[in-house]
Amino acid sequence: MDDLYREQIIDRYKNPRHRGSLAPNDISYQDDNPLCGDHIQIDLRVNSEGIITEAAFDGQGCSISQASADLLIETVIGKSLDEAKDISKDDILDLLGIELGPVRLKCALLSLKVLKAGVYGLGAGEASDELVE
Amino acid sequence: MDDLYREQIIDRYKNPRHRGSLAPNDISYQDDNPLCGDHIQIDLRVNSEGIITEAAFDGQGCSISQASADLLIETVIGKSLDEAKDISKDDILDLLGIELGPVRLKCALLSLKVLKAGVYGLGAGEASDELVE
Amino acid sequence: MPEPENAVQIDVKKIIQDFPVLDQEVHPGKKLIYLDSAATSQKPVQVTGAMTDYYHRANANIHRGIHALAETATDMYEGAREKVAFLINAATPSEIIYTRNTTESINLVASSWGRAGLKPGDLVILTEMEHHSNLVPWQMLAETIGIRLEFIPVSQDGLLDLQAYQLLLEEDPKLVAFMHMSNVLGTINPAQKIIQLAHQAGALTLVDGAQAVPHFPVDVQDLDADFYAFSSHKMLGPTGIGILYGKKHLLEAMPPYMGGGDMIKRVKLRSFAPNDLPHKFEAGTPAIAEAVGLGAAVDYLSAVGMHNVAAYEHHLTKYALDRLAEVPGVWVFGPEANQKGGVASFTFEGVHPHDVSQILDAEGIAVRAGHHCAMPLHEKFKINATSRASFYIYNTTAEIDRLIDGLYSVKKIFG
Amino acid sequence: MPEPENAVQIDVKKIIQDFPVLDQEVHPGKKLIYLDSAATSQKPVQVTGAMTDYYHRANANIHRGIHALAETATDMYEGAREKVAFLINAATPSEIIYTRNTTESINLVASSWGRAGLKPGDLVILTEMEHHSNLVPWQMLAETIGIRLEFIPVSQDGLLDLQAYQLLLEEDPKLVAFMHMSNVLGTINPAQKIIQLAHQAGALTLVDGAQAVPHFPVDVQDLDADFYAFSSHKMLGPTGIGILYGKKHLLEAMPPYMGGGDMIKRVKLRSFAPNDLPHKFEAGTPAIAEAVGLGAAVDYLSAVGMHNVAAYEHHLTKYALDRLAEVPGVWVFGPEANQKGGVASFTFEGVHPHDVSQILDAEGIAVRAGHHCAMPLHEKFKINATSRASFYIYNTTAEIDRLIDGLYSVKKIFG
Ligand SMILES: Cc1ncc(COP(=O)(O)O)c(C=O)c1O
Ligand SMILES: Cc1ncc(COP(=O)(O)O)c(C=O)c1O
Repeated sequence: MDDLYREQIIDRYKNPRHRGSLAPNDISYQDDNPLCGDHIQIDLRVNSEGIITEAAFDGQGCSISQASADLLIETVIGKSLDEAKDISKDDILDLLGIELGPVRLKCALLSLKVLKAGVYGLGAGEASDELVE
Repeated sequence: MDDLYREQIIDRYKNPRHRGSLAPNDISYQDDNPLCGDHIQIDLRVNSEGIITEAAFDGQGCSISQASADLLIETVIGKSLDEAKDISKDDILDLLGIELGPVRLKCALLSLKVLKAGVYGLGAGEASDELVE
Repeated sequence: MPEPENAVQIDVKKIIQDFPVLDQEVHPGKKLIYLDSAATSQKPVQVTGAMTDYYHRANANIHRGIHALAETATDMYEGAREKVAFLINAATPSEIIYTRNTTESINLVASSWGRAGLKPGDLVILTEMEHHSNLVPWQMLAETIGIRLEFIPVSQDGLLDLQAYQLLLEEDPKLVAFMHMSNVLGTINPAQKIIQLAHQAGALTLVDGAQAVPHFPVDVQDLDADFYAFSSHKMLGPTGIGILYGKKHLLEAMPPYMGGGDMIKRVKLRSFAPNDLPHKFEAGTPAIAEAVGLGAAVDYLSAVGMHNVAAYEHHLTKYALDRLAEVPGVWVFGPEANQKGGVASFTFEGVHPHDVSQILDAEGIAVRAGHHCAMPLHEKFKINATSRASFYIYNTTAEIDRLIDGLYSVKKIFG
Repeated sequence: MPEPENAVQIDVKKIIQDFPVLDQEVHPGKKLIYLDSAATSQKPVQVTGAMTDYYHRANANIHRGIHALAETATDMYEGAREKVAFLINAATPSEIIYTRNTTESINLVASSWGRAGLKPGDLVILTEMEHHSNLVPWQMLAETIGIRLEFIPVSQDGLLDLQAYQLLLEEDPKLVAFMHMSNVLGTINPAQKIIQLAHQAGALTLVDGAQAVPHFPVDVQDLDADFYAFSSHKMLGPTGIGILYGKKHLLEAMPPYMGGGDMIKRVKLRSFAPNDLPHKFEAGTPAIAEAVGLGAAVDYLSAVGMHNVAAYEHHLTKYALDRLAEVPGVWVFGPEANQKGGVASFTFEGVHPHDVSQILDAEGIAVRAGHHCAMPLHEKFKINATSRASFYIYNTTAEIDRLIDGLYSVKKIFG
């Protein structure tokens, strides 16, 4: 793991900018990664034009899962729901700026999976890995 | 396969000395090797002292199964039932005078299995490989 | 006169050099002629090398590891799955389940799909030419849940009776399970047609492709097969790994087969949630090195080209059938060369197949003798056993000439 | 001060040279330190060499072949079975069934013995520390035939509660299935005692020996185990093959597991007669090369001596536990060194095990992070995951020192 990027991740992990919850909210979704217990909840406020005006995440887990959630929230604020649907796996990897093996990839993509499941209006437990492939 | 012994086996196979059946008889048993269809039946006449006075085999199959049956019958005539029980796998291999792989070994030992099952008075289908181990 | 070997696009001399096992004398002065590839194929150094390299460089348990070796091992294991998917044109790699062999692939379907989906009296159609591995699992199911089995008859020349098949299809079958190519007769069955008719009758299909995938191009989507089973060890790959292809929606609907690590998402003391495909069906530490070796075998076959493999074997088979026809007392089973793959099973008048095999072995020629795991087929033809010569890309017409010479010496000895 | 490595009868330096995989840098300048042998062990050249040699010299399908290669292959395959039988002191090699892995061994018993012998409501006793492979097969049976599961509790220090066990035994259990050694806690359970009590209560026993056979002497007759399962890949052998030991009379009474070639004596279209042991449970072409490799692994372990393996690992474990205790924030699960094998699972305050593993990996140190296929045990301890370092005969105390250094750098980064 490159030290430079590791610093960014550790920093986001220790000092998240967007940790918290929103109540009331327009969209809220949560899921976890059973393999390691990573857990992410994302709350969104969306205006009448479908723009995400406010967003926050909460959860626990490894530095990759928490830092990528924090970075994702930062990106998504100000975007439309349609734009949020377009965020890809590669976008997340670009945000993190590191190469990841298959196990850590799941950590990194958990927040995106939660975001998309929320935006698509899926029910609890319906989020699937296919959302982020 | 050594040519010398092969000749003996082919000769016994083509010109068996003890092929046939005995009726009436005191002991008769038959079994087959499902893997290749070898079939052997052995008939014995036994006198009051438990000595095998006459013996014959019938059947079909490969040269090893038929030749070893013919050789076994030759050996067993004049022996007591107890002596017949003592005939071992190695005795058969000595009679044949060749080395055999695991598959052909089953061919070679089929007649001994039939003989022993008959001598021990087993029922049809009760002959097991353990008789000749 | 043999057709020249270079009539087909394959460099046999070069191929042979990749198979060290072929370069040996099995008896003093008797060079090995291996004509038993239908039982198991030989392996090129590319395959054994890939496995050794895996063990010497990357060996680790897969999927849950974060360290470098575990990630390399996982990539290699899943990479091989993609290669297999590409070879048979599966829609996605998650339709490729690793098993131990063809036999386990079929048992998996019988046990998981069968127990969940079949009711007493339900009909499964098989054929009279099936290998035991596509008979016994269904017999076991007939015993435990009372399904009904019917069989497509085989004609004297070794072909399936498709008229009888169509009559059977009227009895509302749930599954038609049949071999793509017979390991005894060599018959290449009209799989696409059989599947199409089955689907019209509302039945699913399972194809035993153990003798097909190694020897000619197979496209599961083109065939529209629902399940397709084959073995690595018959296609230049290692022992210990087989493949079950299944259509995704079918595999998804099926209950797990074995329980354990990796096939689960969550486990509590009294319950579990199964994992996604393909992992749902791969319980415990899988055959990792074997998957890597299988991947290398697929690479090897792809480099030769499956069309070239098929063409070359056809050339060998035609030559072998012509030459076997010369030997008095030899009777070859199955159809003629253009309906058949590289297998010639035969009887030799007055000589038991064991003796044929033994005498050929003394000449260094490896052929198989027995019922080749198709007892009912042999019974149908009223024989106990046959001798079988089978061919692959490392065989030559010169070797077939030696086989014929060997058969003449059998004749001399038993004549 | 570490005890000198030569306090035990084992030449580690020489052993390390047999494992080419260990001689690599996984990242520039970072030599591999492999502390993940509980997931899978590395393989010595003697094992990879035996398999390559098999493929390059003897490869053929077994049992039914008459030609020279088939006979050699059969001898090698069956010879390995004898070695395994000898290693665990089975009464006869036919009590040794080859499977794919521990998981399949347990599924075989659950499916064959379980479906035939268990009725709704019948009790199977497991433990809270079981690996998923000894939980899920029984859960599946609970679902399909309605057996009842109860669990021997695990104490805070990672030991089985034998008093609770004795109470459970009063409920007329049919089977007690438990692990010989825990892959998370390292706990070596009192197998002989557990079995003896089970037998007194009229229950059979199944032992998951995946972590036992590789690491210390196991004598199934001395234990009086009814079934005993383990995997080749954890004991220096190849992937793709596992072992089920079963008492002969039990195996003989069980119905077949999978149907197909080799597990039968005779097959007709609608019925079959199963083969004798061990073949009855080995359907289809088995993992032949893998059996050969397993045989070589048994030879290797026997040459080192299982008592020496155990003593050396004890030495490493003691050293590791002592040193881990020095690191602030590290908490090791399980009992102390004299009740435990070469496994140290730990948490690191404030740092997720994934991050621990990743940072160690950057230093070339391979440890595993996760639930190690024991989710219920982790739930019991109210954690999601642990980091696990596990040891084998090719590890050294110097490597453990590097692990400790690595943990200090984790502390620095996340501190
Ligand atoms: C205690 C225990 N049981 C069972 C298993 C499963 O072994 P395998 O994956 O080889 O089936 C393992 C290894 O992961 C284990 O450690
Ligand atoms: C047509 C056919 N089906 C199934 C099998 C069984 O394959 P395996 O033994 O690899 O399970 C074979 C090979 O023996 C075969 O030829």
